[in-house]
Amino acid sequence: MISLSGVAAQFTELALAVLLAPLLTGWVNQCRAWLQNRSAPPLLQPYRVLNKLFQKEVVLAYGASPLFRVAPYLIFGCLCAAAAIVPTLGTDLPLNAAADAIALVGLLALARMFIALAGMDVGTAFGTLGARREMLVGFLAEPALLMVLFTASLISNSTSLATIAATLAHKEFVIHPSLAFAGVAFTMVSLAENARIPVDNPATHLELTMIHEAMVLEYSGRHLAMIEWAASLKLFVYSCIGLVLFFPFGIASGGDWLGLVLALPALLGKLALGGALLALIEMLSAKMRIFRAPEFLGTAFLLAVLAMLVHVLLER
Amino acid sequence: MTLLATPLHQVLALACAWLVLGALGLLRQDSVRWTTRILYPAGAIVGLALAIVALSAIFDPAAALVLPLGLPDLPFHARLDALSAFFLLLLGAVAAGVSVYAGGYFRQAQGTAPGLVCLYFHVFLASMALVMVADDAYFFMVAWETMALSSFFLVTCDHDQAEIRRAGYLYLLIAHIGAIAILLCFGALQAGAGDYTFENMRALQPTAAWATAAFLLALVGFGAKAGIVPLHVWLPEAHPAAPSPVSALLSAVMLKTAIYGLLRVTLDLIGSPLWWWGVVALVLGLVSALGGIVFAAVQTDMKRLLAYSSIENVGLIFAGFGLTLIFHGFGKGALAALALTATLYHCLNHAFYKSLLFLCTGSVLHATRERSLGRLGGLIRRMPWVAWCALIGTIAIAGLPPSNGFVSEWLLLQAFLFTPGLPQGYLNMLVPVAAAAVALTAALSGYVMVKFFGVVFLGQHREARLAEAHEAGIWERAGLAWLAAACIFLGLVPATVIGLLDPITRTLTGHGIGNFARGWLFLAPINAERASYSPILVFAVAALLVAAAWLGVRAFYHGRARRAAAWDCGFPDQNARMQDSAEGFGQPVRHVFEPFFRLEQHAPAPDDARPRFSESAEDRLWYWIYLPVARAVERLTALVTLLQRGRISVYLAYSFATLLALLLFAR
Amino acid sequence: MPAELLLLLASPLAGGLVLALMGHRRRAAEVNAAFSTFTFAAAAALVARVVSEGPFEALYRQLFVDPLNVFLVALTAFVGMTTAMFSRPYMRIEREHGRVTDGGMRLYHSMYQMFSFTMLLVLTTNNLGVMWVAMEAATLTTVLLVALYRTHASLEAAWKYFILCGVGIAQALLGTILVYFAAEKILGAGVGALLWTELDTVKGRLEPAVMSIAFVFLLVGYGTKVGMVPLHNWLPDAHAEGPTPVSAVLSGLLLNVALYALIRFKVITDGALERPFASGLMMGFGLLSVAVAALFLSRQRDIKRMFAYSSIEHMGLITFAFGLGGPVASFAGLLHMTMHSLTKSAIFFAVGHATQKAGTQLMADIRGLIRLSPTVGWGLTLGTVAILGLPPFGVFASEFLILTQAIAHAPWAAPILLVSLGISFAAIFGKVQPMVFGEPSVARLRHRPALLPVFAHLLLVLMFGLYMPPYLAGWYRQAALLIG
Amino acid sequence: MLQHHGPQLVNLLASVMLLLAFAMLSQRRIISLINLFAAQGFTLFLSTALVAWLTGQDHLYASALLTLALKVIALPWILHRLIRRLNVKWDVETLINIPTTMLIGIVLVILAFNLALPISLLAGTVTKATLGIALACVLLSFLMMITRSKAVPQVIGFLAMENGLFFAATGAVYGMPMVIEFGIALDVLVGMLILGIFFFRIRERFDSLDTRHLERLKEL
Repeated sequence: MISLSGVAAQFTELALAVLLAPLLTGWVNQCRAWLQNRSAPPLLQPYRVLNKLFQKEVVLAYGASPLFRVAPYLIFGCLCAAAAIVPTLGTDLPLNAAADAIALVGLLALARMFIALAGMDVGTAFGTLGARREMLVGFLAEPALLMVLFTASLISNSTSLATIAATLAHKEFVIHPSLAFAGVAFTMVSLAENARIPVDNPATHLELTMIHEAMVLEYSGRHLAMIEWAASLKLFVYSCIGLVLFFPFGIASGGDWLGLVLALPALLGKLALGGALLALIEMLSAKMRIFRAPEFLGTAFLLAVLAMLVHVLLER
Repeated sequence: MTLLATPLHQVLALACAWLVLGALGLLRQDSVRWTTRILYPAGAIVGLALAIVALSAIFDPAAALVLPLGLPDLPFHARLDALSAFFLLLLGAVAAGVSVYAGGYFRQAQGTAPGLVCLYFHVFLASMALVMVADDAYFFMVAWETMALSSFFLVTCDHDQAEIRRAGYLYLLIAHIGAIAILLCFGALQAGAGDYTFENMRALQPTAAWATAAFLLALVGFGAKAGIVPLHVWLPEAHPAAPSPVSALLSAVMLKTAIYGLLRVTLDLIGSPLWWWGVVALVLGLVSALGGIVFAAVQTDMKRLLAYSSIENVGLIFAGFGLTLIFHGFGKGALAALALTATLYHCLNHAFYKSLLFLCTGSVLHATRERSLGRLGGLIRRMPWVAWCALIGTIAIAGLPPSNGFVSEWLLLQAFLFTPGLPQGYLNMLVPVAAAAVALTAALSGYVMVKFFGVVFLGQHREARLAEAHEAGIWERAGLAWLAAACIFLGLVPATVIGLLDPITRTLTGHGIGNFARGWLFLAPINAERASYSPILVFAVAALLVAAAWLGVRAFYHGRARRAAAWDCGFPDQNARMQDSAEGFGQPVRHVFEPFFRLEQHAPAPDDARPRFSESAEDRLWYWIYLPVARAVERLTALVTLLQRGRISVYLAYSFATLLALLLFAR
Repeated sequence: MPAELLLLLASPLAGGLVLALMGHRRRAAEVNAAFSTFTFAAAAALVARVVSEGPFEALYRQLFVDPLNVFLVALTAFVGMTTAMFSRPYMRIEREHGRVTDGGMRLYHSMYQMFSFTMLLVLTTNNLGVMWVAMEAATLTTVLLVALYRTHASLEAAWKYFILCGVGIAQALLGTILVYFAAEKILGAGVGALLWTELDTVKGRLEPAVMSIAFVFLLVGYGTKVGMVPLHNWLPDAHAEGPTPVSAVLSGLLLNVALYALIRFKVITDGALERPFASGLMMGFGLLSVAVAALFLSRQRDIKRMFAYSSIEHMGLITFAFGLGGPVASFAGLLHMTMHSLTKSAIFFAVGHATQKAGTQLMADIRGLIRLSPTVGWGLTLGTVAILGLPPFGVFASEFLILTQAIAHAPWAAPILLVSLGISFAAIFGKVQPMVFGEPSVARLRHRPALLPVFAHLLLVLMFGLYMPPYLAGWYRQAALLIG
Repeated sequence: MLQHHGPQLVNLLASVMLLLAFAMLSQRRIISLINLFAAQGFTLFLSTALVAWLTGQDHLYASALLTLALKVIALPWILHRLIRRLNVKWDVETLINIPTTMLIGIVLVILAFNLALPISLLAGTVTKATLGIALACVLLSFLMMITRSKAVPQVIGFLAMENGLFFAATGAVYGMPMVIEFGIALDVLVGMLILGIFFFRIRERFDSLDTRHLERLKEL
């Protein structure tokens, strides 16, 4: 039942994700700069950084093991696979049957594990420090994300993302209070996972406060490029998940080419709006001490479980 | 040869083969060559044969047999049905890998003579096989406690160290208490009617009260052997004390015999479980899972870390088992089949990846003579083969996508998602919390395994002499490769494996989920729209993308690289002590889950010449359950000694008083 | 009078007299072993005869052999033989260490044979009066053996043993008199009224009031000899202070013989009274013995004392089994009696050598036996594992039957039994494990220990655990039916 | 006359037995304790002979002669020789004072009587009333053993108990069959010899016969 439009949608989505991810990061940085009323770096700055890094020669530490060299590609591969799964343009993607929401969370967790292991490989103080904090954030955020996805799957009583998107987008409009709780929890989780302000500052140079940056200190050249690209891809994937769960309007239903064509501008608009919103949230909050992060993520986890309870109570 | 006609005969013959191998070990006790070159590989072949026989027997109907041994009016009954065949398959496959590994591992001298260790090893395997085919209470108990006894001797292999003796004693004591509970459970099941064969127990329809008593006793008895929370204290002591191949067998297969026993008693002998039993098992399972993994995170000894992680996995299995009972209690056969499949699949997976990880620690222990995480590190450069197998094991145990751990976790979470349909009010509320706990446990196991792999294999050598650590021998690598391959195979083709589990769920819960799977590629237990997962496709897509990225970068840009000192933000003198130690990596979990532990910190005094900081996280249960019970028995015995104070006139008075009492009252 | 029975009784008697003369010679131990072996041969022949031809009476109906007592005769003779073999090297070592004088050796050998004669007489006699006299004689023969070492403790143990058992046996005499009184009303005066076979046939018509009081006296009397709890105080001292072969024989055989006597009376009393008065009392005392003895175990520091308490516990379990009644429970009781005798004597043999090596009976000073001498170490380990009722061994088979019968017929008793067995497991294993494993702390003895008997016993117990030959099972079942 | 007053005479002798049992219970000096034991033996001999004469049971004569030989002549003689050899001249120490012992004794006698009542109603023998007294003698001597701390009084209590048992035997069943009487007598004699040996060993070990030294074997 793999339709031509499905295959087309799948490839365009993947290409879109890989190519537009740095753009989204650039856009968010621009919005932040404007909000801090300083002059913003050009929109395509991330592409230039990537191109510069790809040119540079890679410098490896003496203790680095083959895992260190393979990790960036593995991380990038996992995140691309995750991006391929999330339905941004159309819902009848060939990969729907291959993986569902739990597999998506699994892939993200796999990416996190590899980056943590890579961080620990060279054996520097900051590498292991970053890895430990990343796993701390990881083991609190991942269950919260899973609970958010469960709430959605309970509503559409299926865990495959396409069916979730279809029920939320194409069925008649119903206000789901559980989704409200899930939405708040999801934003907190995505802030933590993408190393945004309240948990970790992407632009910081103070190693002791870093989480994501501390692990990749030892990378250089093309490996660092892949890691950076993967990080922006991760932000892109998270925003697409947010769109699928909370603003699925505009995603084409199965088989109609016109819907696909119209879905592209809708996606770009929503992403722009999302990016601006993200920058706004970052401006309004300050970075927390690392041991406040568990409480932050604990509340997210609680809200997600509350969402499921609310669903079971009210919407059953 | 009619003797080997039916699979049941073959299984018994193979078990006897193991016993013979064990006895052969006694012939030349002190020759390492005789045991490691000939007996252990032969044991591996027997294990493989057992797996093949079991595989073919899963689809056959149940076959029963009466052996000439045993008590005059209760001879040994043996029976091979789908459930026993599955667990025999698990035993055979894991035993094959571990025996091959043991062939290489036991080259180095253990505390006791190699011949004796070979004897205990093979008696242990044979008794586990017999537990699976036992069909009456006496044969089951004989096989069960022979398993406990032989594993006790294995655990106390090098009994020179005092804590190994203590661990052995604690292990056998709790095993014996468990066996007593199991004996009472069989007594309750038999309820005074007919003999003690399982056939008779199946025919009897026990009243709700007797059935509940039997279930709770079985839960205590088999829970003691499985390592469920209140009775788990022996597990983190016994597994590290045993040599690594034995710890692998203990964790991988012996814990599963307890699960087999519980399934046999609850779903087969009692037959009609009540739904609230499931809630008890679910709660116990989740508490063990969370408690186990939280304690695993703070361990500083790698084998204790894996032992606590075994408690976590057993907890997850108990949660799955609890769900099966809940669904079965409410008459939802299809959902019970799904939950049971998840439980059995997790048993299979845990058997493989836990034994793989224990064998890896065995190789590390052999190479470095060091077990504490604080003195390891950077072994991936010295022992690449062991490191990569450990990486496969780490991904599997953390439940990440391409691995088999993920498939069973996926099935378990799917089963959780169906529960809101249950009529019971509170149950719908309880289950989202349970799903959250399972998700948290899975994430935490990721954390623990990153700590395990990172501290042992990555980073710099924390001890100088780690530099000359040697790679594992041929035999050890063969064992590791076999188990890693099994993990990958189970991860990539779950649909065929579920086809294997189908006859079991059909016999135990009357339903099966095998036929919904759309071909071998996709795993869609209930229906495709609801949830489907195809590991091969996900693995292929990811691999494709990684290859594309790698080739793309090489093509458009270049692949040059050069070596230099680690950057580390410019700090010049970088040494191994600046890495995270095991306590350090466990510190966030100690901080977040502070109430779980009983912390003792030793901070150095300000003027201390050699400041040493140490922190120990102990299990609260020791201070809440075990020490009070020990003190109570102590006081009771002190009371009783008043009877024997040495004065002869007092003794005469006892005799006189007894005489008068009997004369007056016993009319 | 059939030849086997005559030889069975004559051989130990003759042995006793011969050894009284030459007991201190160098070859005395071999002569002692020879007499015991000859007794065992006679016992085996007697067994063959009874199994083929059934029960029979002899010596003007004063002696009587049926499946119940012939099995105990065979057991007594067998363990007597193996103990004699074990005592050969053991006593020679004791003599070299100067703990036993020449006179002591003579006393030991002659009293050993006289002791087995008295036990065999109790088992084979049909006359309850003679049974009492033989039981009293058994006490007399062993009291001097207990005091053989002339140490302070052995003197005290012997004195307590004599006084307590003397008083106990006196009560049993009063019980026997009352039984004779009740029987005389129906069978008329004369020796006939004291014959068990007569009493067994006419037990329905005996006077219930008299029989219940008689059984009380008999229970207190013979119960003291069995070591039931309120009356057990002499047992740990006597079994711990005497030489090890004596402890083995006391623990292994004398307790069984006393319980056999009690069972004979229980059969008659239960016949006389409708309600299970005797069974109920035996169940109560049995349970009390198991529970209290289990609690004593963890306080012990002397290994022979600990295993003496373990004997009290097992005898309590057997009494409970006979108290339960019914063919299966009695079968289990008889099986447990055999298993306990074989295993406990094997343990005492191993303990004997272990204490000789260490020169002390305190468990804290004996370490690393397996490392020092594997035979002694493994003998003690396997013996302890067997006595604790771990399955591959026969003790588990009988305990399994007793416990399952208890669950079926007296469910309230099962948890108490199981908890006590659990506590005793924890205590005994906790103390024996450090003795056997770990670094050796004792000197190595010059000549090799003769531990053939230990492994012979344990092999038999292992065989019973896995496979019970049908004719043996049939034999036990016949005996169980007799007990009813 | 003897024929007619026989039963009263038997009861008289039984009450003398009880009186002697109480006397032994309250006796302080060891020598007189042995003499009282001998007197009790003699009373037993008289009673057995009388019953033999009254009922014409000739085997009872043999039993009476056996009692005379053993319990009136042999044992007291052995005890006196032992006392002289051990030069034991002190008086008897008791664990609880005499008055309370007597009180307990009275309670025991009452208990023995109504215990033996149902049995004596059934007894066909002329001496059925004495069964209660015999049981009382046994219990009193048991009490004496408990309350005495010295070894010799304990043994005398044990022998007094044997007397009580023999008296019960004649009372209930006109004595046990002869072979058993001889067996019991032999046991008592051998028992006395062994106890003698023990006296010497305890004396040489502790140079005192107080059982309070024999208290080392206990559980801590």
